[in-house]
Amino acid sequence: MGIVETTVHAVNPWVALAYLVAGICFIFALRGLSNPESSRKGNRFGMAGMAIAVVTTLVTHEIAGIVEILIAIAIGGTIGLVTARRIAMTAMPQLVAAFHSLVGLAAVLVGVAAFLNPEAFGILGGDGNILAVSRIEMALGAAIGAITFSGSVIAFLKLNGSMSGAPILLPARHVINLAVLGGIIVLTALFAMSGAGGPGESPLFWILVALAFAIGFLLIIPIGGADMPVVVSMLNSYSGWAAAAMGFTLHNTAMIVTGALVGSSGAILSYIMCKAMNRSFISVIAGGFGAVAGPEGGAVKIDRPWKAGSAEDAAFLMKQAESVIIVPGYGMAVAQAQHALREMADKLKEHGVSVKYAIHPVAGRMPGHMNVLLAEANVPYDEVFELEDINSEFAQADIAFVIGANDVTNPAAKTDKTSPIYGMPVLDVDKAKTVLFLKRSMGGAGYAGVENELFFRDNTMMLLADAKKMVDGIVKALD
Amino acid sequence: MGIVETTVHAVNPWVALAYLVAGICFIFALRGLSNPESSRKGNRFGMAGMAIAVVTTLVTHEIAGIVEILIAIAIGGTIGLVTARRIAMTAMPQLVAAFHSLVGLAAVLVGVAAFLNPEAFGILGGDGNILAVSRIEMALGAAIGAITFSGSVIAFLKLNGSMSGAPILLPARHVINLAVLGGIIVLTALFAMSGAGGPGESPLFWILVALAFAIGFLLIIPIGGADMPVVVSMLNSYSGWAAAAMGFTLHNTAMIVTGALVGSSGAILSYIMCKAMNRSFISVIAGGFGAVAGPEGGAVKIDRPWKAGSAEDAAFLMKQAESVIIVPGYGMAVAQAQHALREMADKLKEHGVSVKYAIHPVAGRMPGHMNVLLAEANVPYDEVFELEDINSEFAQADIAFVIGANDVTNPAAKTDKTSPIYGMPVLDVDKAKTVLFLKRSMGGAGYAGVENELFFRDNTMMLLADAKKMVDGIVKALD
Amino acid sequence: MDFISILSIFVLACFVGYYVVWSVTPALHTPLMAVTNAISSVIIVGALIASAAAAVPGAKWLGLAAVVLASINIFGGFAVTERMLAMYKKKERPVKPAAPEAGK
Amino acid sequence: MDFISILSIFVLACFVGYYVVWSVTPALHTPLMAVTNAISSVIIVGALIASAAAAVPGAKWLGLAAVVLASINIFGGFAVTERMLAMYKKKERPVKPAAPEAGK
Ligand SMILES: NC(=O)c1ccc[n+]([C@@H]2O[C@H](COP(=O)([O-])OP(=O)(O)OC[C@H]3O[C@@H](n4cnc5c(N)ncnc54)[C@H](OP(=O)(O)O)[C@@H]3O)[C@@H](O)[C@H]2O)c1
Ligand SMILES: NC(=O)c1ccc[n+]([C@@H]2O[C@H](COP(=O)([O-])OP(=O)(O)OC[C@H]3O[C@@H](n4cnc5c(N)ncnc54)[C@H](OP(=O)(O)O)[C@@H]3O)[C@@H](O)[C@H]2O)c1
Repeated sequence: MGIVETTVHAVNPWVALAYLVAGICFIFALRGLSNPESSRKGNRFGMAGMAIAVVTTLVTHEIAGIVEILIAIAIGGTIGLVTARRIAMTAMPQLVAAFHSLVGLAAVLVGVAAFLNPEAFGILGGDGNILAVSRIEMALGAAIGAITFSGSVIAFLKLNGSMSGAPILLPARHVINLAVLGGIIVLTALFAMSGAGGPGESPLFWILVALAFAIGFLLIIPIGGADMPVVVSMLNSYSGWAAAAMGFTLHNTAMIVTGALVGSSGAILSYIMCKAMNRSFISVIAGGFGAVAGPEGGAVKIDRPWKAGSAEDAAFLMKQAESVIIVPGYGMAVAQAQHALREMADKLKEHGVSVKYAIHPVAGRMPGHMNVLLAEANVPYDEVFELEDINSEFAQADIAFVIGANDVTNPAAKTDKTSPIYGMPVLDVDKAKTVLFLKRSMGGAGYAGVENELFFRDNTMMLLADAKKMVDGIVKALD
Repeated sequence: MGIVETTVHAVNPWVALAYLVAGICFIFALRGLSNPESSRKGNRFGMAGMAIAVVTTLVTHEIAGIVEILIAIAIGGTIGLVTARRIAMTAMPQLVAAFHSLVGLAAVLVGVAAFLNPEAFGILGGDGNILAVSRIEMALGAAIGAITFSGSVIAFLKLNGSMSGAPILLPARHVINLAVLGGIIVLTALFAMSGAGGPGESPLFWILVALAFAIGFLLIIPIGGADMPVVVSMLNSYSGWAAAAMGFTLHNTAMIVTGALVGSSGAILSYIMCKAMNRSFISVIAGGFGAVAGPEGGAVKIDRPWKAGSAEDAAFLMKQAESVIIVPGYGMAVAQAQHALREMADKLKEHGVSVKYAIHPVAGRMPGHMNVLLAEANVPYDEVFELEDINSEFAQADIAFVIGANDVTNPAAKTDKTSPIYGMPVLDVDKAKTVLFLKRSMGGAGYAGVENELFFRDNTMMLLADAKKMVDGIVKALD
Repeated sequence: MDFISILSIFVLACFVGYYVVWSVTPALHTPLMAVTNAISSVIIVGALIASAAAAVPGAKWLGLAAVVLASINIFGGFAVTERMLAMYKKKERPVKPAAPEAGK
Repeated sequence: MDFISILSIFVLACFVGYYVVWSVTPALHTPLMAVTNAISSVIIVGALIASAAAAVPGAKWLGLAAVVLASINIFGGFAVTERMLAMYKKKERPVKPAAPEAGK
């Protein structure tokens, strides 16, 4: 029956057509994101594609218990919808990592299910053994899924603050990692070639999956919290390729197309982030970044002079200004200050001040993080500019208002060759006439743990407080 | 054997892989053109792809006479290489149209050959008749090829000046065209369903091809010369889809991918041109544009005052200027003035004048026409700007030097709602402090046959002469 | 579908993925991550196949568990994307609540 | 290859074509026309098949004629593209023949 079913797959053109249509819907889903206006239509396409894929699968397979399946979908759907509705926008990075671990786990479960019941998947050879090529695809799929799962769990914990963002460096970790990776590859090969190829027969498969879970943890714990977004993207990419591998097994166009899309998306986002941080992908994966400088970096500098200001000072300065450029960063997300910020901007506009927002590609903790938060606070997206579009305007700006950003404004990236962030493109905040720098303490450095020269400049005024409280104060003072 | 051969196609994965690789090479060929630096590498990819496709075809088919084939390739190759080497860059539009007609004719010949010897193409059904679906594909391929051929021949003649560019309007042409088109569709259907489906059997096929040749002529002769590039692109697109159709018949990935690439390319270029002319595609195809205004448009205005200048005047003015923007158009191509122009620019730069080139998307007679000519004259491509990148600079420029351009500078497109070119984006030449307008006569209008208000403005100086002679004069005066 | 067809589809899909993702505006990179999360749950197809077959109960229950997980992702991913995208707005030009310069 | 595989390949190739052509810089639109001309001559595959088979002489000669035409296009198209592309040059910054302002 296994063989027969694959043949059915290949022969019925309508089923193949439906999966193709689903794949095309997914393409349109991503295509819509080229523009905020078309994006919602794109998302609908994505939903339609998923519906087509699910319905097609259900109607073309004999189903033993449709009720159980519907219950399963209902349970999952409810959890998903409730989470999606309740989650704070500032918690997006964690949410993506968490969702991610679920995809990984689902992939593992599907791989294991295929291993136990290969007949249903049409991958049973004539001799009662699972086809060798399918064994490879299955093993790879399950292993990638397991790595995605355990890696994403760690990423979630670090991003959520449930676990210290500092890298945990095991001795000889590179050796251990390479050994485990090698082990997985060898096991996959052995599994593919082993005589014991019947359903659920070979213990190799189980060892393989267990090792993959382990390597997921081992690979990710040495990576610092600031590099987590790169890791999440990378895992995203992997899960895409895993889906594609399964698509090869099932001859399913929707899965292949999705796999290629998700795989590319993750890879490209990782690339964009690495480029914006001026780091190599390898150095991110090797881990250990942000390990040392953090704690000691802050304590030393307090003996240098710096100017402090109050909310009233800030309000006074900005009211006088002609143009203000707001530079938000991770601190704004932590303090949930985006709504207050938007109020402040409105007040400034009433005073005739021109207000713009400048977003660094890696401000915050995930690509586009600041844009989402500003959008949540109803900031029109045409007031929000990318680094390359606005960087030349700082020289003409009266005030750069830095709220919870740090690394992405650090002039050391341009001048100090010894700095770990040297070469990273930064916002030219220092060229503005006056810099208002909002953070909680002189001590805390940014995620990269690097000292920021900007604090001690003549034209910088430090506003030390929680971002939300400070901005609320400014709004009051502007009245 | 026919059936067997298709099966062989489907089964041998290496052959399919080779064609896939060829297709990917073609993708890279076009991808290279995103940047002048990568473009030559792209072209090599294209050659490699073609070599792979040809060699794969030769080694996987039993060949009766390889010598004849090699001779055929040698003859064609020689003609092609010699033409490519000898042709003047200014004759590119004609050359493309001419090459185009050859593809069309080749498609017709292949279609006819498949009709006569379907066995070789593996499209013979078990009953000794050509498969119905293949008959449709064959008929469509041959018909599109024939339209491409005759259409391109007319386009060639019009672009080459061997035939008047004025549209030739038959009475009731829309009725005739629709009737002929309908006839082709009906014939295709009849041919597909007819009992007489053996090789070379049905006379319907021949009638079909003859009609297609006819409609190619009929469709294109009413279209004015200025619209020819749109038509050439459109035919290009069609020939792509024809190649794709043949790819479906032969299960050939290379042909399918190429068809999609060429089809998209033609369609997108047509779209870009129509948009740059602010015309609808339908109105281009309906024909008749540029019919009336041309001859009479010129004669009326000579009684209005205008300023004339000599080469010396122009040289004097430009030497004093800080910035000159050169606006080339079709007249530069006619006069082959690009080399002299580059010399002039060099001289001006020696005098410390900043020189830039502004290219309208439909300047000249094909997309990118001016860019090629300037490149030929060794103008660095980073001095050459597209309309949207430079249009705002005219307001600051001292001199706009319009050489053989007309329609693309006509301010009527911005102001005069009754003008046929109203709404077409134009270069804001009129905002420059002084306009030097180089053409041969006050009478001759541009291709759209529309009067240009610019001639009579206070800040315009007309330089009436052949472009090459005038520019040579300016160069001499600059010494 | 033979292997080469699938490979061709995969290769071309990679090209499409490359272009389509690069064309996403950076402002929408967070929704991009959320929506790729949702669509990568197309793996639910495999989960459904596993849970549809009754022959091996172990596989069936694993399949159902995978269906639950994938559904969380699908519904959660699309819903959270929808929620985010709904927030992106252009400047409302016609009805300005308070004209600049005109305030207190 | 079944029809749906081919259709899938075709559809995805159309997406690729769309993106790849839009990414061509306008300055290279003329070479684009020339090179699409050249690659559309991949129809030579059909011409070769026709001229390879000796069974029907008429078809064979037509095939050979098509091979000639397609070859003109292939060689002519690639060569003319190569010739055009060779002309596109950047400003040569290091070796300037005469510095601006320094002339007579
Ligand atoms: N976005 C991405 O995709 C991505 C990806 C990978 C890595 N990263 C990394 O993440 C970092 C992002 O840079 P960033 O400039 O956005 O942030 P940052 O460098 O991490 O700095 C955050 C700043 O916010 C302040 N802060 C924290 N909580 C605050 C609160 N409640 N109120 C006010 N201020 C608060 C911090 O100082 P106090 O503690 O003194 O308040 C600190 O100065 C970069 O190092 C980047 O490389 C980002
Ligand atoms: N590029 C494309 O892809 C494309 C596509 C479709 C349509 N078109 C159409 O083609 C036209 C292109 O506009 P254009 O501004 O480049 O050209 P144009 O409007 O056709 O004007 C050409 C100008 O050059 C002058 N000229 C001709 N030969 C000359 C010579 N030997 N020396 C000096 N001057 C000479 C003509 O005036 P005299 O006769 O008085 O010298 C005329 O003023 C537009 O109407 C456009 O819509 C272009």
